[in-house]
Amino acid sequence: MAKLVPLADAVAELVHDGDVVALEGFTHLIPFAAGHEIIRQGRRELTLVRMTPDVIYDQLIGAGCARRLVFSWGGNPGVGSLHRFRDAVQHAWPGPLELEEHSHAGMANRYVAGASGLPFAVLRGYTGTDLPRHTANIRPVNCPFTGETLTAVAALRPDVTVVHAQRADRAGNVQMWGITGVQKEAVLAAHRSLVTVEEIVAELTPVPGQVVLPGWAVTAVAEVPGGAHPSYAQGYSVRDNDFYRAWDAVSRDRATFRDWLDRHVHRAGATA
Amino acid sequence: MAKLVPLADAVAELVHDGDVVALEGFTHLIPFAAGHEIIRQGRRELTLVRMTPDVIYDQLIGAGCARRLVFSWGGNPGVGSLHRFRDAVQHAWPGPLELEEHSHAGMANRYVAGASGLPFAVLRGYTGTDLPRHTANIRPVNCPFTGETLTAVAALRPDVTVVHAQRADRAGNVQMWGITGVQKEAVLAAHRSLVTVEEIVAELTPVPGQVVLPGWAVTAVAEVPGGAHPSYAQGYSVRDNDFYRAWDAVSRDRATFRDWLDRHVHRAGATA
Amino acid sequence: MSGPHPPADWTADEMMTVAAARQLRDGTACFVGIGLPSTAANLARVTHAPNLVLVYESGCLGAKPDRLPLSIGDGILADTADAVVSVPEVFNYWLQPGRIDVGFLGAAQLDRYGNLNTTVVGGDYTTPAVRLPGAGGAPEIAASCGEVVVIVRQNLRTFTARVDFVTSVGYGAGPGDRQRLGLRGGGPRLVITDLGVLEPDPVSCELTLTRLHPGVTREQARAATGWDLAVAESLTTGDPPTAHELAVLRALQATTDGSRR
Amino acid sequence: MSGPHPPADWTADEMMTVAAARQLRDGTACFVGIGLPSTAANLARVTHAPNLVLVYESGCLGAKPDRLPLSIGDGILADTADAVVSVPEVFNYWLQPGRIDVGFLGAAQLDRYGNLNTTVVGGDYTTPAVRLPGAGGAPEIAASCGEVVVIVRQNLRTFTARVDFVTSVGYGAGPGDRQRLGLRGGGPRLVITDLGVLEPDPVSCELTLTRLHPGVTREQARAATGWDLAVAESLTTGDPPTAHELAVLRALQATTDGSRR
Repeated sequence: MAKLVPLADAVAELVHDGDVVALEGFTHLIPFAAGHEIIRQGRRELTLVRMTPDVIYDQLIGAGCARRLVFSWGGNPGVGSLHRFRDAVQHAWPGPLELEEHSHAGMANRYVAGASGLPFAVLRGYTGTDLPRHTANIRPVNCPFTGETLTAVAALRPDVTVVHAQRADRAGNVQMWGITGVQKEAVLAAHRSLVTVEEIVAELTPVPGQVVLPGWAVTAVAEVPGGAHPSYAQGYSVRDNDFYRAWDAVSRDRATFRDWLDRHVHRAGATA
Repeated sequence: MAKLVPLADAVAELVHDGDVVALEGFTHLIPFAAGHEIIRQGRRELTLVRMTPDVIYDQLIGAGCARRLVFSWGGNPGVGSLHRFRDAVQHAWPGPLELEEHSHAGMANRYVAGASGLPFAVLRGYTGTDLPRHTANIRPVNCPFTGETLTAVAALRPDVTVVHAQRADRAGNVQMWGITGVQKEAVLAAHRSLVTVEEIVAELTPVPGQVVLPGWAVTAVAEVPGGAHPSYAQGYSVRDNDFYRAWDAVSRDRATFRDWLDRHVHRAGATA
Repeated sequence: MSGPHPPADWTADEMMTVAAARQLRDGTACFVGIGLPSTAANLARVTHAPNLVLVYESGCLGAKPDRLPLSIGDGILADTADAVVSVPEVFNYWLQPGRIDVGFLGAAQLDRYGNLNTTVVGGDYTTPAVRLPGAGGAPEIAASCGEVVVIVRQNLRTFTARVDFVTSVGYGAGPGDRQRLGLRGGGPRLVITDLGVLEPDPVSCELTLTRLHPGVTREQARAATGWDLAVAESLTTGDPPTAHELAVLRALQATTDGSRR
Repeated sequence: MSGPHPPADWTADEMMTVAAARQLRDGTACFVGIGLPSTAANLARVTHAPNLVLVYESGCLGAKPDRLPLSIGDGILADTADAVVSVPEVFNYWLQPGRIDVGFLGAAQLDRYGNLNTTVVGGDYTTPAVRLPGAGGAPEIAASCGEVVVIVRQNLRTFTARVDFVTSVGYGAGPGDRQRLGLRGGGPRLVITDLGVLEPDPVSCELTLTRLHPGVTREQARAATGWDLAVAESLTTGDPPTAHELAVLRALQATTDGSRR
């Protein structure tokens, strides 16, 4: 049974310095508020994991929370590059950022293996690319029936996965819908999980396209209305496209970024 | 784009003597009408595949359509044994029935591998049981990262998969909901597929818990109202539990069974 | 049949079902087979374990039926579940990683190490005397759940020295076998029959009679066992079904019988 | 920039987008990256290919947006899709088995065999001059789709003799390489740029200039290519955008710009 707790308490209890942390989401339902709380609480040396690290990862990296990034596509969706991510990789600012890089198919299957309690997953992927040279987590595997060589990827098991969803009930059953990406797998692959939700309701009315995570498979739920802003929560809010475009300018310059962080994250409360 | 065709035409075109045929369903949405049409058209030497062969498989086996059965649990759900299945295995009536036997987890993953275009799937399963001794489709596989030994199962790729669903639209997009079992995987694993539906509608209104198969991933759709009877179609019909109980007596005796088959399948039209 | 002669107001099957239900702890997740396990699990949920999470292999997680489901794919399971997932998902994401606390299984045969057979009896595999339904979810339920509870009627057909086919592994050939096989779940913790309750010896892993149902003697239990049955020194006699347990069980069964019409 | 000087009534990017859209056949399934591929695919769907099936890696199968999606996870994709599936499913059940006819990709660098780089440019891998977004879905799209269409602006930065990193394989080092690697899809069929269209030579697999956009010369194309560009003997000049194509494209972009507010 998931605990219902305030966001600050959940982050304090579940996210530790040095942890492997996945804040998942595929453009939709990005857990921005939880990411900001991680920044506010000054977590350090995190291994950040995500298929599509975007603006919240740019912020976490720029704020100095991360030592390592495991990912498959890092960008500002619909806008362009992540300047804090690039600055960290190209100029080690505010510190060096180690990368482990995959394809989407590989990352998705690494979560699937983690969620399935298996040490690896098999796919047709990476073959002929330069990606396998740079990580030990991609290896060939032979089919025991046909002898064919396929690709194995190592299971991904975050210490903690954080996602945002539309709703939960008081037992911590979580309901999300729309584009739900790899969130179920990321939660089930993790040792601990935190779900921020738009609202906690008495009963979860079924919705087409819903994914429901039973409360007994989730560690903690925090009610954070608007917790996905500037991304969106289908049925609750629309994407703040202006924010994503404005981020390009804010994030290009270190001082402008620090000022933004100071004003919009550090000085804001846990509901920002 | 799936073709919309009458059931008899679809079976004539898609199901051939000697084919590997999966009529899938997990108690719910069992494609009985399609099975009856296969019997009526006198198909022979089929390899029948199904996780849970039940009464329709008892009928297909008793009618002499099958040479081989690939399965994980064969019974009359909620009632007991399948007497035609037992008679075929124990007394080779009406002919010998070769068995290939798995666990549910193994069968489900064999379909997953088939649907995924992979030659095998990996699971924690079968270990220590007598099941692997009797088929070449279960073998050990080592994790290329940890060295751990796991179990591999060979992909299952039926020549044709048949399922029943609630609805389709005119483009052959198929919508089903409730317990949808392994139907999506069974359809995607197959070279050809036939979906019988309760009704064809102008537009598929979204329903909670729905699984939608796009029309371009389905070969043919046939409108067969009540095509799952005596099983049920959630939202359309309830299970005819009396039929399942009555089947126990009907199927115990070869003559009684043949008489039933004659009256209820052979002499009935394609909509029975 | 060598079963006990029950007092007039409850049957041996009712006693067995009640004893099984009592073993399910509130708040745990239980992977439930249809038949006796499903009846006992639903009885537990309606009596002492309202937060028992029932997981059915048809993909229904957290089903809360108000009558007994007639099959593993009964629509009432989907209607009342917290989530309905695909069959591959229920095995891969929910059972395999060890998320389920208790696996609740029946069997046609069982041996002294709790190995189960639901495949074939007599003859050989290709020409058996009796062809049973087969494995279903049992091999992986037995392998991966935190612990396994078996519910089975006790007689010389079911309690055999050697199962004709190992469909699901209990303790294999004895201590250390589960570890050697790499099975992650704990194995059979309890076997509940119409005569009493058996538990594995902590050292030898051999099933040992630890409790008798009211009115049953140890001699009856030994006579119904196809091997030299070990009996615990601390053998006790369990409590009979309470009036409440019986009333709830019978009401569940009555609504089910009603829904069959 | 070495781009062409377009006639006043359409831009080189518009020509490129229109040329790309024209290559998508009605009724096929197309795996669409965001940006130029998405614009071209939606233009095709609204003009000559109403039954073009757009598949987005966010899990949207058969999306039919009435404006251009602002990202791969735009809600309009889910709202208008025939089915929304999980990200593992879109890669494992839909892309990997070869169900998608056309993969539509962009790139930061491309070489004469159509190998693509979207990872790093300059320096070495750990200390690159420019860190790009990375692979995303591209390696497996390039491997598994029936064929690949690449849309990329042509200049000396993008058209390089050797890509700094092979993110997605085209024809590898030449003929037979895809087969040797076990890649099941057909590889790049077309590269569409702001200058013209390139196709692989059927024997050498080398990208060959087969068509120029109106107003572009072969010398401009060769000057914008970082290797000695092969030019087809049958080099043709494509048709300019029609008034209808331009009107639809601009309307799509206008509604998109409107929805950004």
